[in-house]
Amino acid sequence: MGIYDITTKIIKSIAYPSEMVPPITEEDDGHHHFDPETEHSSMKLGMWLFLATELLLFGGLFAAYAIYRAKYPEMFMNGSKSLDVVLGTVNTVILIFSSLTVAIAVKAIQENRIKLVKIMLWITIVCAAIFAVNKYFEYSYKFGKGIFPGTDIFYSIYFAATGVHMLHVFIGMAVLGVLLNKVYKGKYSKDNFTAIEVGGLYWHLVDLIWIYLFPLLYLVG
Amino acid sequence: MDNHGSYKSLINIWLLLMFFTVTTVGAAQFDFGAWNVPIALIIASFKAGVVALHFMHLKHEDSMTWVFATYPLFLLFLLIAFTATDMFTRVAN
Amino acid sequence: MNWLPTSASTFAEGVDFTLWLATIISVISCILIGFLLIYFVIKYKRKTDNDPTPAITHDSFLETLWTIIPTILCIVIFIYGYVYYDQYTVTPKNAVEINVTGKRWIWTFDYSNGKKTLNDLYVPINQPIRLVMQSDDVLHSFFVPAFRVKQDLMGNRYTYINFTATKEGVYDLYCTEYCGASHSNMLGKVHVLSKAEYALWEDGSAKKVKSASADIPLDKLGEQLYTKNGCVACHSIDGSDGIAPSWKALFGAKRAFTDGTSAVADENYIKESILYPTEKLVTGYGPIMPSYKGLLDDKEITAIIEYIKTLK
Amino acid sequence: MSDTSETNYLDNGKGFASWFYTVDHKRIGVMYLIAIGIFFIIAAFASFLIRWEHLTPGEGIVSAHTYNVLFTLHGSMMVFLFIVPGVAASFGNFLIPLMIGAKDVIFPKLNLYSFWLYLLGASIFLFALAAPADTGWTFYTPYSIDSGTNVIMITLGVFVLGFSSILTGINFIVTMHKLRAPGMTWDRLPLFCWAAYATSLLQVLATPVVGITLLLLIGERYFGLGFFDPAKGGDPVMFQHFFWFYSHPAVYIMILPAMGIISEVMPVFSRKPIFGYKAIAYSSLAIALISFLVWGHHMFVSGQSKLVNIIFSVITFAVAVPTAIKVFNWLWTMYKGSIELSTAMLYSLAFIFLFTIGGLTGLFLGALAVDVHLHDTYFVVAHMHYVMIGGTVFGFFAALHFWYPKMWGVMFDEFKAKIAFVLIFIGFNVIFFPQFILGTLGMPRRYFNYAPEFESLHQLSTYGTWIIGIGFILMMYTLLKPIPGEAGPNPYKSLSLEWSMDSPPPPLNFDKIPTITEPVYNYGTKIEKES
Repeated sequence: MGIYDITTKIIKSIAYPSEMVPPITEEDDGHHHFDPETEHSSMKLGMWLFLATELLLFGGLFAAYAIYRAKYPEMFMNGSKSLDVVLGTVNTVILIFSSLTVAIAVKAIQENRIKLVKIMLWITIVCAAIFAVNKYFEYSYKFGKGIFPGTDIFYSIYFAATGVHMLHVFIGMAVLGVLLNKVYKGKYSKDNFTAIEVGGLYWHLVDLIWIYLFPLLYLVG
Repeated sequence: MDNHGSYKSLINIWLLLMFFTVTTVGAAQFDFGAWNVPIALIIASFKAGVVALHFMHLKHEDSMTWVFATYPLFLLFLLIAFTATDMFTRVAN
Repeated sequence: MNWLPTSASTFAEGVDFTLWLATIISVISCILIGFLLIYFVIKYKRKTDNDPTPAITHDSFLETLWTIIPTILCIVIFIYGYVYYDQYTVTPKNAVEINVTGKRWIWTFDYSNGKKTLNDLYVPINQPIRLVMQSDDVLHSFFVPAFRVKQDLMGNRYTYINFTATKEGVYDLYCTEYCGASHSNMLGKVHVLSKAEYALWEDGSAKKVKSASADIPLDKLGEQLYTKNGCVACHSIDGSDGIAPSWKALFGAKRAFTDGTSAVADENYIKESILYPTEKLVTGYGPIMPSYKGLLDDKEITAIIEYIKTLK
Repeated sequence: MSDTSETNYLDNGKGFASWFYTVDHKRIGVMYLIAIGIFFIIAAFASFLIRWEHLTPGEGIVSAHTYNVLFTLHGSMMVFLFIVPGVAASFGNFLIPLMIGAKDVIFPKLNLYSFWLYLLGASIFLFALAAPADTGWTFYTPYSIDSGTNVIMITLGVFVLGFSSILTGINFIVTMHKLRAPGMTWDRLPLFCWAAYATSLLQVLATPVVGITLLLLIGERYFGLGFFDPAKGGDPVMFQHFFWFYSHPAVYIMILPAMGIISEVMPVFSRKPIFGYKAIAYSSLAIALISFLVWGHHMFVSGQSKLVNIIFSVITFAVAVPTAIKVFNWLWTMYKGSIELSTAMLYSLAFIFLFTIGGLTGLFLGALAVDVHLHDTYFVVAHMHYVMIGGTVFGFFAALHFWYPKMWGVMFDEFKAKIAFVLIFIGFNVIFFPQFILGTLGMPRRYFNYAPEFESLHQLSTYGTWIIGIGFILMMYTLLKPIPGEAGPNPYKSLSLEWSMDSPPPPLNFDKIPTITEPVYNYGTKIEKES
């Protein structure tokens, strides 16, 4: 078989390993079917644990913010004044709205309203894209004015915090994209909606972090 | 299973969040001096609480999820408290 | 075989006492646990495959006993540790201040009377000293085992050590915070002098103290300066490349500099490189050498040049 | 026994794909075991070279820079590739589902992805060997910022490894909450599971902080962020606070699984229920919770304020008490028992004795005045190795020998294993006990060149590495070459759940999930129980 088949086989085996795994016993294809209730509650407990780690990841940045704000108050004042509050507020509104649409999507899937789920997920992803574009403008505006991550401690925190948050927005968009793809394939319904709820939890966390980042960076100048 | 509340309640919560966003931006216009940060943090915590309880259904979760949701906040407080006390009690001995 | 360095400062007695206290507690506990381990293994050796064994699951008296006793021992060790640390960190009123600067692999001491020494700290006996320390680049740590004192140096603020030397002598000074390639060569000596000797040293007539070096040949003196003044930390004498150019076969060789010019390494070039190191930088090396202006007088510089001449 | 298990997990599918893509927790546990074994050997060889270099004061077999690279490699590879993922991931993966009566962990695919992340992190680590870092495993700034070596690659590797250990921790916590067999209440859970639960808590809650710290360090080197660089207004002590906020819980991540193993081995070979089950279980949790409060005792002399030094010193002594309770409980399990000195038991007894020395020397370093003298000297090196080798590695070896028949279905040669134990025990003490004295004499740590008066102690210490080296090779030989013949399902007659099925367990552990009725360590005759 030609080189093309081998490479697709390898890529396919890495991307979708379960097909490659020889079924261990007849009825089970690699993942174990517990009763749906345990599956649902354990997925959510696992996700909340993961959210705890994300919270502590950003916790490091909030701790750095707290210490260096107390150490260099006036640097943080001027730095915060130089940020564009209007763009920040617009971004906050967009993110909170996307949080609403995800919550509606989670509710809709439990009532089997697949069409509503698709619309809501699309809106969320579009909002995330707009947030990213706003961020891009904000960054390029700053780079244009010669402000870079290294200029001073405030801008280091600003770029570090919003940069890591931006990374999480992209991860959130990817997660929601995969969910949307599977909704189109009809994988989720009234009795199999855990994945969407867990994806929603992740997106709410991304929004939650921004709710704290926005006032601390933009407003307390 | 946990299909609580209605679409209307979700929209109300969103409006409440919008209201808080407006208040926090409004509060930033006046200079409360040293109180700026605490006010901003209180409003942000309100918003975060609302999102966590309603959008993330924390209200209907069992106690174990509550523990794993709130314990990291205590650890974060520990990290900031000890590092800050160290930073600001370094008297020249 | 003594397991503690000579105790030569007021703080040292406190540290030694707490160290002895903790050692005794540890040795007794280890003997107790070791004995119990062996005793149980021997006494309750398995005889048959199913010996009758009691199903004891807990015994509240024993458990409270071995909770309270370790707690008490911990409190005792903590209190002694805290009390002596508290005394150590309070600055005595009449303390003499000496500025210490740690720079990659060299200690520099600036005294209140304007004198400046390299890698050698001169301290009068029974006089409270307060070291005000700062580092020029990475973290270092000032450690004199004989005084039992240690404190990190960092770039953004001063750190302090208070000690009072109680025994005359020359004691080792180490850097204990990892600071790069020659971390283990960042050594120094602390000279505790009697009041009279210190007065002699202090009024600038350092020659008398170093009188011993007046009559030895110049290149031998140069060799001593090579190790004492920190040149060993960067310049090798066996030709091996390191942080700075090697001194082997340096004299008379042609040197190319970063600014494109080049020159023969004669007495003037070496003298200028000692006093103003960043003037002529040999290509491939960074400007990290500190200036020795005011630290080495002319006689010492000529001694170093003589020593370099001997390195063929 | 069970009908569906005519094959066992080892020969249930041959070839690379069946191992690399398996979601069977037992196979993943075995793969972790092999991976951490390889990295243990590489890092141990690095320490072998370090000790060889110290035979003579000046330049021995390596140059100063290579020496710095060697101790950085030894430290970071041992910590991040062997001991932190080590016992918890290898034996935790293999044993937890068996002990709590579950078919597999709750998220089998996530388990496999954690192992892949571990391999990814390990490969990034090996790429970093191109221009290996010489900053020490703690990456203290500002040296780690302007060191010309490849610090970004190694910190990236550590970040990915941290991510893998977070996912393993989440997996175990949810498994132990959701998949316990009916009747297996929390106070009937084996103590190894309690220890693994506390370890997973620490892995989940502490690792993210080192994740962000290393990201900021990469930001420092790449973008010049300036948080930890004094030249830009930052504070290096901040880096130390963030780093040790993870690294002290990491020290308990290392020791807790080994404590779990000892709590499993002692009752089996004394034929007596563990003494003070509740005390040991709750002290595991207590250690996990208090460990977040004590990180400052690594920074007594690094410019921390006096008030915070005192607070950290007090809480450090508070952590010593639960550890002492555990040691006495293990000791008292042997009282009036019927003790069989198998190799696993020998390693456990050695664990108790050596870990006591390690713990007590921790009290030295906790007392403020003594720590000023002993910080960053060889005393710390000796204390650290007594706790990590005397503790975790001896516990790990005890586990290797105790569950050997269960994992592989065959037995090893008991006599050769005991000789290896004796060599390793003697070698270990010959290496590290002289280092206590080196430390009190004031010999600083990470010194390539040392003063001549320390030479005799260093030479004695190096002879120790040769003894332990021989002992270790002998142990590997005996474990890799089992004696012929099947080992029965329960050679040591343990009552724990993992011994209730065939020796190499069937792929799906139990065909019918058992219900648990009586307490877990139910050794000893009933008569005594009523009294």
